This record gives sequence, structure tokens and C-alpha cells, in this order.
Amino acid sequence: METLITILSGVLVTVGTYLLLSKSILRVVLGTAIFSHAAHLLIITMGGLKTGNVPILGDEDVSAFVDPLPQALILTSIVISFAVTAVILTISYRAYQTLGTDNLEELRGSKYD
Amino acid sequence: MNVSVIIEYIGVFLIFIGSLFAFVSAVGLIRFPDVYTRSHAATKSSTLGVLMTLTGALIYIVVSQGYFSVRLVLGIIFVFLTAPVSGHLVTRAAYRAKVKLADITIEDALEDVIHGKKEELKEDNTN
Amino acid sequence: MGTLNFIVLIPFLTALLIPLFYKKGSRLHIGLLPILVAVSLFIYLLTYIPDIANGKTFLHTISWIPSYGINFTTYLDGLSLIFALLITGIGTLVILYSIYYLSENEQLGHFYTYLMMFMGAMLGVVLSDNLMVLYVFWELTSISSFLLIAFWYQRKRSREGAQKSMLITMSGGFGMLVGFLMLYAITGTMNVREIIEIIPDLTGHVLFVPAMLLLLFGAFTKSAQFPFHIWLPDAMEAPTPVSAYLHSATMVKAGIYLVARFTPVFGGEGVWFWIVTGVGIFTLFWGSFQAVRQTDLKALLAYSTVSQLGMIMSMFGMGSVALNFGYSTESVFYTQATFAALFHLINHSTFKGALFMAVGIVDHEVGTRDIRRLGGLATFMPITFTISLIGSFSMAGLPPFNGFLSKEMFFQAAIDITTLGVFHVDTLGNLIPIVAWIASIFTFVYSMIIVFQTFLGPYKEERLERPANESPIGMLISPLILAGLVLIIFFFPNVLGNYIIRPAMASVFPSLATQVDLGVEILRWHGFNSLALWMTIGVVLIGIILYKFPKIWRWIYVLFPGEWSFNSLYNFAIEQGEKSSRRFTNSYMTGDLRNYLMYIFSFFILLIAGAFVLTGSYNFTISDNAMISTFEWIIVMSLMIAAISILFAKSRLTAILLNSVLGYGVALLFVIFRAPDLALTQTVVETVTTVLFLVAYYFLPEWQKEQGTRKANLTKLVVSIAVGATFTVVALAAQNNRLFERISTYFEDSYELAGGRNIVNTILSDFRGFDTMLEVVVLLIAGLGVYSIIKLKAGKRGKKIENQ
Amino acid sequence: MIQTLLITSLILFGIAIAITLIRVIIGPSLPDRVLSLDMIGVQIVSALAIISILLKTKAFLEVILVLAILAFISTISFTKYIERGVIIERKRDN
Amino acid sequence: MKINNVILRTVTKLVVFIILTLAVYLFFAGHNSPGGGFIAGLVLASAFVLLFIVYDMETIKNAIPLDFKKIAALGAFLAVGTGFGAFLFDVPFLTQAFDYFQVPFFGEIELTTVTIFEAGVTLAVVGVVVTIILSISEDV
Amino acid sequence: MTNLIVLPMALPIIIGIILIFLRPYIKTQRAITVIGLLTTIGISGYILQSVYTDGIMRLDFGGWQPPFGILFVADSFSAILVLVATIVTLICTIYAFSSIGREMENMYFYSFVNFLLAGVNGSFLTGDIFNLYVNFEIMLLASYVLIVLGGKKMQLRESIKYVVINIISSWFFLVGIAYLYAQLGTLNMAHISQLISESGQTPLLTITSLVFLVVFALKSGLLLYFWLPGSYSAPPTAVAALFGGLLTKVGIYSMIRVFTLIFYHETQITHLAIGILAGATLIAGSIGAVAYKDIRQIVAYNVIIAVGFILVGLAVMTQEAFEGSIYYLMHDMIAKSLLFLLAGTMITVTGEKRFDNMSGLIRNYPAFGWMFFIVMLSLAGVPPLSGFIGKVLVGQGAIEAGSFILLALAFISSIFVLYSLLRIFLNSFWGETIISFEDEIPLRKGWMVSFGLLTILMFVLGLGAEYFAPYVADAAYTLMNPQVYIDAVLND
Repeated sequence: METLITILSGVLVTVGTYLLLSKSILRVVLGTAIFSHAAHLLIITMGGLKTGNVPILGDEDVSAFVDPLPQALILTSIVISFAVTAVILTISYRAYQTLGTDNLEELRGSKYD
Repeated sequence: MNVSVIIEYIGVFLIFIGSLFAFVSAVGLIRFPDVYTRSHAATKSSTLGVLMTLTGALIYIVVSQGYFSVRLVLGIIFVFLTAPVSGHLVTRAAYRAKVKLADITIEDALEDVIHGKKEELKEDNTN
Repeated sequence: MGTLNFIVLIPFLTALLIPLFYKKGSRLHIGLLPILVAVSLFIYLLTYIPDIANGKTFLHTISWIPSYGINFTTYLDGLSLIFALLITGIGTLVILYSIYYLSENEQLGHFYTYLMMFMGAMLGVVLSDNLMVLYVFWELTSISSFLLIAFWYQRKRSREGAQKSMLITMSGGFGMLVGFLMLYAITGTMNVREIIEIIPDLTGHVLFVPAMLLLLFGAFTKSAQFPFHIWLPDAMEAPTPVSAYLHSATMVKAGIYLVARFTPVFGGEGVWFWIVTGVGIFTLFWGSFQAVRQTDLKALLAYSTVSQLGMIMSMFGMGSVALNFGYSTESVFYTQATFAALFHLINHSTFKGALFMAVGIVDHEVGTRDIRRLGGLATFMPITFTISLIGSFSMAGLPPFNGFLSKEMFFQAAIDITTLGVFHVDTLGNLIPIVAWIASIFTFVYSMIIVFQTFLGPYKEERLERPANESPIGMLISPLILAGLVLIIFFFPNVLGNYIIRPAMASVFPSLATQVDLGVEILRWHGFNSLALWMTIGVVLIGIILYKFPKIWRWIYVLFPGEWSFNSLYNFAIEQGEKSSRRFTNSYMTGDLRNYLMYIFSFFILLIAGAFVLTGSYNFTISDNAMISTFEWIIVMSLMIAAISILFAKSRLTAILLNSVLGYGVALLFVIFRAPDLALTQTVVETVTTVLFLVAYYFLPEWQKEQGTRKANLTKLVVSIAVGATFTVVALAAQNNRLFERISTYFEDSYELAGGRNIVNTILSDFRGFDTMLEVVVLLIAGLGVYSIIKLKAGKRGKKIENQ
Repeated sequence: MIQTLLITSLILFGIAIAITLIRVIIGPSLPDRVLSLDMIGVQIVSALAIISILLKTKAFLEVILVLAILAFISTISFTKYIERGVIIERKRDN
Repeated sequence: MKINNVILRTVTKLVVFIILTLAVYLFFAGHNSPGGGFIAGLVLASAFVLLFIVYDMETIKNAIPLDFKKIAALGAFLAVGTGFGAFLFDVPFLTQAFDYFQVPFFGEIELTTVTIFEAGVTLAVVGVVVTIILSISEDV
Repeated sequence: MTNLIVLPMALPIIIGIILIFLRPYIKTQRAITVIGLLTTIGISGYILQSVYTDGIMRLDFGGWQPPFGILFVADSFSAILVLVATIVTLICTIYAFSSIGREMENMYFYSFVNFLLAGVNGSFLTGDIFNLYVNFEIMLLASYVLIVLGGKKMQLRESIKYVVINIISSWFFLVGIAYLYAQLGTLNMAHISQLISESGQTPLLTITSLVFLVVFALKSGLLLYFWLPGSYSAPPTAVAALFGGLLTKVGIYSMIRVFTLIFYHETQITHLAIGILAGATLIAGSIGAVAYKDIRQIVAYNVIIAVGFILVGLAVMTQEAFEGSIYYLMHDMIAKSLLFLLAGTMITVTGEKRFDNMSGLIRNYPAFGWMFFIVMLSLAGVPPLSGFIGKVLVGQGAIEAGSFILLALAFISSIFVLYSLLRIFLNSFWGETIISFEDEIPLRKGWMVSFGLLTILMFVLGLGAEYFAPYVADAAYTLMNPQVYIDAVLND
């Protein structure tokens, strides 16, 4: 399972990279979103998958839990990704509004001579 | 076989039938010709399938774990409430966005009512 | 204590005071303050002569950064005394001269501030015993020289000259600093005296020669030795007092001081000998050769300074061989070159100072210093003429002027060095006297040019800015004093020799000075069997011929067209440097995010994948893996398909939809991995993000089909796959390289420790509550930021499409 | 038996999800995709219920409810986008 | 253009009610079962989002006259502020205190400072999400 | 009272939050910001002193013993940087008072500045690698907003590149943490270090360290500085100065911290790589610095050169070199901020961006011009200004370690620094005066105050180097002996 999920995140990374290398800002933003999925899957995989129970202490005595720490990290990371996505979306929206283009090639900026 | 086991089986069978429904509606989603017919598959049978599964799960959990889950009940109510609404909304949106009806469609009763008035509606995003 | 330290600091304090006192049009000239300071310093330093002559030295230390061995240590011995006297003495005269030279409308406050700063810095250079402090003052001289050259900063040429001198001397300074650091690495001390004591055992150190070369680099740039001399002629854009002071008498001699000071360290080494002598002698030749072709009097003097500095430098080189032998009569024999060097150093300051001032007077009075426009001034400016005559003849090496004495000694030394048995002098060394002799002929020629073409010949009033008149007496005082010195030294050279130069010899050759008196009797007459005399006579004869008949040999200069000089190399480097660096930088800083990302990803692939392959860390096994059920297979495969099809999505909405699918899919995976909190968060965040996308996308254009060349797309694809593959392979290896148990088991007691049954939640709110707190702050910043970015608009809002 | 049935159902849901995903990908119209997304949402909800049973945990029941709610919100926003472009109107115009 | 939203609005009212209940539940359940401040905040925010989508900005703004930026700030203030409480008791920053109390009828009740912390988190999340969505949509 | 060491981060945060409520009262906002920053400076100074006298301080959040909780660790290195960063922020804020404009002040400008500082200080202080990531994000998000605040075309254009590249680097950071966690199962940096020394730095760990190298290279602008020239040119002067002073320094700090505390076993791979990168950065930065006539570009490339220079110290890994790097870091934070402020002010008063379109400014603004001259010398490492001692020590370290190529590059680069700035000085400050006295825009008092303060600091750092020497030596000692840090965190 770990291997499979790692490969899945690898595929996500590939897709994300391809999108990031696009001209349109929208694709780039989407690429970052996919990147964050990949990172989250990677982190949870690195903690080991399905090695125990849901990390909630019940009344019954369960000995093994899955690693809760990566889960906490991912939670933090998800929220941060959300914040970042919101900001970059806003910026690209404002950029489009002000500069009239979402094409990165047209966003090179004036050449410094 | 005591009662609880039987009820457990009932639950599981409900789940199973639900899953069949879901499967069939998925097939329907693929095979139907246009969005309007597909929405039938999606909203009607799929909803039914989900409701059955959830009910089954509820029953099963009640029996096997002795735990009546309010959340699951709420979920059932929720799906029951919303699934038709979303189906309705999608179809309406589709119609307003002028998604073509399938060729086999015989009559478009709403044509004059809606499209007649508003040509300004955006032709955007339709594929 | 530390009066010596204060000698260095007082000029700086004065420099600080001057702007405070300076008022335009005040009754007292602002120049009086610095002149007072300079003269008192000079007199104070004079009081040291007896002690120094008796072999005493003075050492004072003030702590600055003792942790790194950097202390403000001053050391006064014979060598530094010569320089200190020159600095303060010539300084006094120059300030006096400048009071009359510069108009009251100039920014005199600045001028004297810089000048005082320079004086302090220069005193610091010659008095510091600590390498780092020496370096500090060394750079300060460069800076004050820069400021003084660009005193008339409105002129483009001044600025260019200043830039050139700053760049060259500073580069030299940086090199020298590295050299110092290497010396420190070799010896472990920053004090020159201690280095001199320790170094004999360490000459085999691997850094010894690099340190020497770097140090010489600093010295040569500062003393305008070939090929770094190019800044000096351009530095002549400075006001003439500055040229007289910095660029002939003092600052340019700092390099010479450095060579002299470090002769005990490096002297006796073949490399040192050859570089110092060789570069010096060639500079001597090249400077004099170039001087002859100059038409600007100051440029001519600048080249002459270059040439004379080369001469002094070469003598120090020749003298240094004495250290190769240890103590013997033979070694003492060679030290005479050093004696001559020190002697000429003083002489040069006197006659060159006088000449500069005289030229300054001419410039000041008639408004030009182009010798093609000058001539016949002798009748109008007799005193200036006399001064120039004395200065030029001394420079040409004619009696009865002090230049004659040191020139003779120079010739003698050049002849003597050919007898040296080491360093392969027997072959190449024979060139030394020959080059010296040829160079002296050119020296003679340009000396004649200075005095005769300016003051004799036809008077061309129509070509002058102003009709010629003798200058006010105030401006003449300083050059007259210097000219007087030229004569006095000729007649009483041994006073100088015994009281000033002899102690300095002891500083240059500390190991020999303990054994024998290194003083030399300076003779005005060596007798007819002295080869040096015949060389001088030859110089004069051939010089007169060359001067009289320039046509027959001037064609030689066509062979050395101006464009070939190092000067044009410098200009070329500056110009082309800018162009090509712009081309280079523009070639990768395209401003296109895609290129940048491409670089970053390529870097990542190269570094990580490269290291991965090289270290062979590949480690792959699925034995520890959890089981995969059919359902999970289906989900994972579906997710992969969904992800890949985003690439082919034709509309942005489809892409967002697929991204949503991915998000929900990931949530489902989280469920499968028993992470309910994650699944919850992921679901909600995914939805909110989707809404956000939709809200924002309404305003954004429909996405265009990515058009690109096949090749570009292929590159993208290859890079993407490589990134994905690198990422995956390392991740797989990392998973199978589990070295330690997780710390997370600790958290399983969360109920006892933190009172919560949901372990993830207790981690979030308690164990790692700080992360959560900061995360809230991150969110807050994002929220506020979005608000601010949206609300704050530059200029008029609207969707005007403008491309910049 | 129960186990087998549950797993079979789960797989069926998996297949259903995969099939629905195909509809999301091939479209052809946007409403098609939205519809399918909505359907994937409810299918996942059901799958979650089964997984909960299989894992014998109550921990995912919240997820079921939340997912159901949010799939609904997603669908509404998509339909509104398709219909009007603007998801959140400044002011109602009726 | 008039779009008949009656069905949607009716359902929404009910749904929002469910969501709010759920959010409150998640908030309090968080320490012992899935949920917690973050999730509660997000769910709560999604309720607002739903309202904004189904109705319109002005209606909701009039109904709930809150400055969400300030709510977010207040939340962050609470979250950070609980940390500062540590200065009063001279314990390490962010030390959370909890204890169990036996209360008649309710049985064991846990009181903890985490709740304040989590409340801050919730408020911040709601405030931020709504601010973001509103800011962008307002800017037509 | 170990809680003190959270204050350099927590105080700016809480002030930033309070300022949100005081949105309409700009004067109050300014006052609170200044008071808060002054307090933070005081606390940082106190922390530095106590670390020096009593050893490394640490604060376990929530009282959880390391490695289980998050903790802040203040050693001399971080304390020094916190102190200087806060001072620089204060001065840039003072500049902002009279330059940033009411509109931006009304848009929570001071909150963002406070948050930025909080992120920076937090990054310096944290002892947990994931917390470092979170701190980075705080700093980055604040910087995203600050860079785009104002909404000028150039800002928007450059901010997109800046944000995307930083997102990528943060992503790499997460990936690195994941790799690390998979192998070691812990997040506490000291604990990581301890585990690695137990197990040895396996090849895979080295590769993981290279992932971190990529991350910090991106953040600090070590060779991967593509985002830097553009984004430092875009924002308002005060913000650009803050960026110039702080942002890359955090990357440099993290690089130094991670590669001295954690991955110091395989120096022939990791530190060689850093050395090569530093050398390449010096070369490319030097070339870039002389390539353009746009003042802000020149200044931005100077930042890059400094990054290369400081990391030479890390590459050679000797006590002297670290001391030099630390001195140079302090110097660079101060001098670069001043440089950015001056460059921005030049553009403001002339309305031109290229130095060949300005001329003779020194007549109109003498003090201003001389400060530019001084900062130029200081950056070139001319004694006795602040850049000198750092340069000397890095040079000593490089010689000691035998890295002569790096040594040469580092010193040659200072010539380029000098030349690039000298061109500005010669062309814009000297030359014919273009602006008549009537047309000249007066320099505001606040500007001169901030310039003056920074200039004084440069002198203090240069002439008073001895005063800082014990702290710097202590910091470098901790860097050279990671066990000191580990012991302070884990074994007491």
C-alpha cells in the first residue's frame, strides 16, 4: 500500500510539475494545489499505513494505533496550503485585472537593459 | 441464528442492494445519451442506493455495536433532502446553459419560456 | 600612553572638526587649521630624530579588537619616520600652497577634510604595526584619494579618473588583505615585528609565495607599477596640490613603504627579487618612455612619477638580495641599493613636489598645461622657471642637484647587481643596467621638455587663456622651499644619510643592522673610473641629441599605438564587461516564471537524482507494506486517472472539477488510512477551495490551450516525469530505510497526559499546540492579506488592458 | 459471509466511482461533470459507511455527514457558476 | 433575470441548521473524537459559504452584521492569548490545564483551557474563510 | 523565566493582532508598533546576554519534554540574529511612517510587518523542524502580502513569480520533512541530530539533506535566486528594505543551522555542494550586479553576492569562518536595509530608476549622498566599517581550510560590489546637478532618522566589533560543536 500511495503521489507530482510549467496562471495555481495533495499523501505514507487503529482512544483496549503525528502535521499543512492558495488566487486575479493577462509569457516584465 | 444476527444480515443486504443500485446508476450515467437523462440515473437510483446503504449501515451498527448514530441519521436525512435538489439544480443549470438535448428527445417544453427571453446568457463553459 | 597613536588620530579629528568650523567667506582661511596641525605634527616628529638615529624604536598599542588580534599598534622606527616626516612635511607645504591655489568659491571644507583624512590615513599606514590596522589605513588612503581626485566631481573626467584609481587600488588592497591573512595563517600573529621574527623558519610554508605575490599586488597597484600604473595619469584630474601631495610624494609611495617594510619578511627570496626588481625596472622604462610622448604637463609628470616609482621599487628589489646571504660583507654590499632607494625616495619627493607645484602655478596663471600651447614663459615667470629648472635637472640626474646623487647610486647598484651569483642574475641580470640606462635617457628627455618647452621658445599669448604673469608669492613659498631642499641635500647629503636613512636601513635589514653599520657615505664625486659617472654622461649626451632631433626617433611611438595600452584594456573591460554581463544575465533571468521553475526542477533532479544514483541508495521492498484491497486499488487508480486527465482538461471548470475529485479522493484515502480528522479537514478545505476557485475564476479568462512547440512540450514532459520519478524513488527508499522507532507512541497516553482521547487533536491543541497557534496566525495573515490586496488598488481601477 | 458481502459492496462502489469518474472526464457538457461529481460525492459517502463497518469504528460517521453536506455545497456552487457565472451575488436581483 | 430558488432556499434553511448543530458538536467532541476547533471552524465557515451562495451577500450581511476580519483577529487573539496566560502562572508558554469535575446529573465533566484555545482557532478559521470569500466576491 | 524567549515572536504577533482592531487609528498603530518593537529589542538583548552568561536557553511549549513537544531554543547565534532583525525592522518601520502612505497603513500594513518579523524571529528560534516550516510560512505569507500591497503592475507581476517559487520551495521543505520523518521518526532538530550521529549519516540521509539544501537554497537565494531581483525591486521602499534585510537571512540561518546541527557528517558531499553553489552564486551575482543600470536591480544582485559570501563560511566550516559569517550576517542585515532604503529614496526623489538618468544629487542631499558612500564602502568590506571584520574572518577561515577558490571568489566579488555601487554613486550623486533647489523633494525627517540610525549601527558594528566578539565566538562555537546544542535540548 505504501508503495502504491507513493507512486500515486509521484504521479501527482508529475502532473503538478507539468501544470506548473504552463503559461497560464490558472494552471500554475492548480499545479500548486495538486502538489500539496502529493505532499500530504507522502507525509501520511511516511508514517506507515494501516499499522493500527484510528488514533482515538476508545474505551476498549486497542494496542496499536496508526502514527498520529503525521496526521497532525498534515492537518497543519492542509490549512496552510489553503491559506496560500487563497492568497495566490487573489494575487493572480488582481494581476489579471491590472495587467490584463494571465499569460506568464506576457508577465515577463520589461527587460532591464 | 438469533434476531440480532438476522437484523445484521438485513443491514448488510440493504448495503449490498444499495451498492448494486449505485453500480447500476453509474452504468446508467455512462450509457444515457444526454445530461437530462443522466441526471435521472444520478439522482434517482443513486440516491436510492445511497439511502439504502446508509440505512443498512445504521441498522448494522445499531445491532452489532449497540450504538445508534445520530450523525448517520442526520446524514440520511441530509442526503434525502439534498440529492434531489442538487439533481434539480444541475438539470436546470444545464438547460439554462443550453446544453443540447439528446437527438432522440421529442419535445422541449421550456424552450420558449426560458431561452426565448434571454439570449444574453453566456455561452461559456459548455464543454 | 600612545602619543604616536594620537599622531595618527589627530588628523582625523581635525577632519571631523573642519566641517564644523567651515563657513564660506569667513575672515580666517579654513586652511589655517590643517596647516597648523600638519606643521605641529611635523615638528613633533622631528623631535624623534635623535632617538631614532640612536637606534631606538617606539611602540604603542591601543586595543581595538583584541579577540582577533587586531589592535591599533603603532611602531615608529627609521623607516616609518622617513615616511611620516615626508607626509607631514610635504603635507604642510601642500596645504600652504593650496590656500593660494584654490579659489574661495570651491568647497574648501570638503577639500581640507579629505586632505586631513588622507594625512591621518597615510600616517596610519606607515605607523601601524598591525597588519589589519595597516590595511584599514591603506584603504582609507584609497578612499581619500578617490574623494580628492573627484574633487571637481562635476567633470566627467574627474569621476572617471577617481573610479579608475579607486577600483585599481582597492582591488590591490583586497588582494593585499588576503596576503595579510595568509601571513597570519602562516605565523599566527598580526604584528609585523613578530612576523619578521618568526618568518625565517616558515619560508617553506605553502602559503608563503602566494602571500608574497598578493602583498606585492597591493603594493604595485598602490605605487602605480606596470601594468597597474594606468590609474595615475588619470588621477591628475585632481587639483594640483593633491597631485603633488598624494600622487607623487606620499600615497603612491605607500606601496614602496610596504615593499620596504616587508623586505625582512620576503627579502632574499628569488621570486621577490625578480618581481620587485623586474617590475620596477620595467616600470621605470615604460613610464619614462610614455612620459616623453605626453603633451599635458601633468600627465607627463604623472608618467614621470610612475617611472621614478619604478626606479625606487627596483632598487628595493636589488637591495633585498642582501638578505639571501645572511651577514657578510657581500650582503652589506648589496644593501647599498636599498640605501639609494631610500635616498631617492626623499629626493623624488622634493624635486617632484617642486615640479608639480610649478606646473600648477603655470596652469593657474595661464589656464593651460598643454605644452603645445606653452612656451617662452621664462621672462614672465622667472621664479617659477627657476623652480622648474631645479626640479627638472634634479630629475634628469644632473649636478648640482640631489637627483644626481641618487641617480649615480642607482646606476652603481644596477651595475653591482650583475655580479650577483644567485637567482640566475648572470644571464638576465645584465639587462638591468641596460634598461636602467635607456630609461634614464628618456627621463632626461622629458625633463628637458618640461622646462624648455614651457619656459623657453616663442611665447604664444594668443593660445593661452590668460596672459602670463608671475604668481603671488604665497603660491611660490612651498615650491621654493622644496627647490631649496633639492640644493641643500646635494651639498649636505650625509646629514640625511646618517640621521634619517641609516636608521631606516636598520628597519629594512634588522638582521644585518645588529652586525654592522649600514650607513653609506654619500659621495658627490666618485672619480672618473666610476662606470656610473660615464653612464650619466652618456645619458646627457644622447639625451640632448634626442631632445634636439625628435623627428628622427619619434616614429617609435607609432609602434605603440594608444589603443594597445593597458588603459584601453581597462576601458574595454569596463564597457564590454557591462555589455556581456547584461547579455549573460538577461539570458537566464528571462522574467518568465516557467524558465525559473525549469531551472529549479532541473537543479532538484540533478542534485537529488544525481546523488541518489551516485550513492546507490536504492532500497526497495514491498514486504513491509500494508495490504491493498480491491477497493483501494480502484480508488488509487481512479485518482491517478483523474490527476492525469487534468492535463487534458479543455476547460478550466473541468480542471477544477477534477481537482475536486482528487480532493475528495484524497479524503477517502485518509479514511482508509484511519485518519478521520484529516478526512474531515480535507473535505471541508477542498470544498472551500473549490468555491474559492469558482469565485475567483469568474473574473479570470477561460484558459487557453497551451500552445508550445513539440520540443518545449516534450521537455516539460520529461522534466515533470523526472521530478515525479526522483520524488517517488527517494520516498520509497526513505520508507524502507526506517532507522528508529517513531516518537509518536508517546502520544498514545494522551488521555493521561493531556486529557483527550483524540490523539491527533491533543497533538494539535496541546503537544504541538504552538504549531496550531501559528497556523491560526498564518490563516489570519492570509485572510487579512486577501482583503487588503483586493481593496487596495493602485490608481484607477478597471480592466484596462495595457501591456507594459 | 457478512464480510464478503460488505467487501463486494465496497468493490461495487469502487467500480461505480471509477465509472462515474469517466463521466467526469469525458463530459461532454459541464452539467454532466457536475452531476457526476455530485454522484461521486454520495458514492464516497456510502463507501465510507461500509468502511466504518469494516473497520468497526465510529470515527468516520462525522466524515460521512460532513462529506454529504459539502458535496452538496460544491454542487450548488458549480451549478450556480454554470447558470450565472457569479457564485455569490452582491445583491439579489429579484 | 429571475431564477426561482424556492426549493433551494427551503432546503438550505434546514441544511444550515444541521450544519450549525454539527459544527457545535464537532467543536465540543473534538478532544475525544474526530473534530476540534479547526474542523468546527471550517464547517461553520462552510455554512456561511452556503448561505452566501444561496442567498446573496447583502441579505446575509444584514442578517449577520459582523466584521469577519475582526472575528478572525479575535480568534487569533484568543489562541495566542491562552499562551500568554502561562506568564501569569509561570509555566511554559502554551501549557494547557485540564481537570475533571464530578458534576451532579452530568457525571464527569472535563474543564480545560484547551477549549478557549480551540474557540480561538474556530473563530479565526470562520473569520478568515468568510473574509476571503467575501473579499473576492465583493470585488466585481 | 524561560518563557521570555517566546516573546520575540509572540509579542509581534499579539501586537499585529491588536493593531487589527485599531485599524482607523493610524497614529496609535504607529506608536504601539514602535513600543512593541522597542520592547522586543530589549528582550532580545536580554536573551542574548543571558544566553551568553547562562548558556543555551530553551522553552518547551506546553511543558512537554523534548523531543515530544515543540520548543524554542535560543543559542547565541539565534539570539544575535533575532536582535538584529528586530532592530532592522524597527528602523524600516520608522522609515515607513513617512513613506508608506495612509492607504497602506489603513490596510493593516503594520500588522503585516509585525507578522513578518514574528515569522523571522520564530524561524531563528525554533528547535523543531516542522515548526520551522510553519514559521517560514508565517514569514512568507506576510511577505506575499507586503510585496503585492499597493497593487502596482510591477508588484503584481513579480509577486506571482515570488509566490509560486516560494510555494515550490515550501513544498520541497515538506517533502524533506517527510523523508526525514520516515527514516528517523522525529521532528526535534536536536533529536534528529542525535539519532543521526547514532546511526551514522547514511547515504539516504545525505540525499534528504540535499532536499533541504534545495529548499534553503531557494529561500536564501543561493544560486536559485531567480525570484529575488524582481521581487525585491517591486515593493515600496520600506518593504524592499525589510526584505533585503531579513528574508534571505532566514534561509541562510536555516541552512547554517541544519548543516551544522544535523547534517555535518558528510561534509565532502553536502558542504562541497554548498561551496560550489556559493561560488557560483558569487560569480553570477557579481555579473548581475554590474549588468544593469536600474538601481534596484543592482541592489538586488548585491543581496545575492552577500548570500554567496556568507555561505562560504558554512562551506569551509571553521570557527573563524563561522564567526565571520555571523558578523557578516549582522552587517548585511543592517547595511542591506540601508542600501535598499537609500536606493528607494533615490528613486522617490528623482522619479527615475536608472542611475544614468540621475545626476548631482549630492548638492541637493549631501548627508544622504555621504551615507550612500559609507554604505557602499561598508558593503565592499572597507574598514573600519561593519563589513570588514566579517570579511576578514571568512577569509581567515577559508585560508585555514584551504578553500582558495572560494576565497578568491569571495574577495573578487567585493570588487564587483564596490564597482556596482560606485557607478551609482559617481553617476547619480556626483556630476552636474540636474534638480534645481526649488524642484527638489525634501527628504523627510523620518527617512533621515532611519538612515542615520542604520549608518550609526554600521559604525558601531565595525569599530565596536570587539564588543560583539564574545557573543559571536560563542555562537560560532555552538555551530562548530553541535553537541552543545543537543545537550542543552535533550540532556538536562
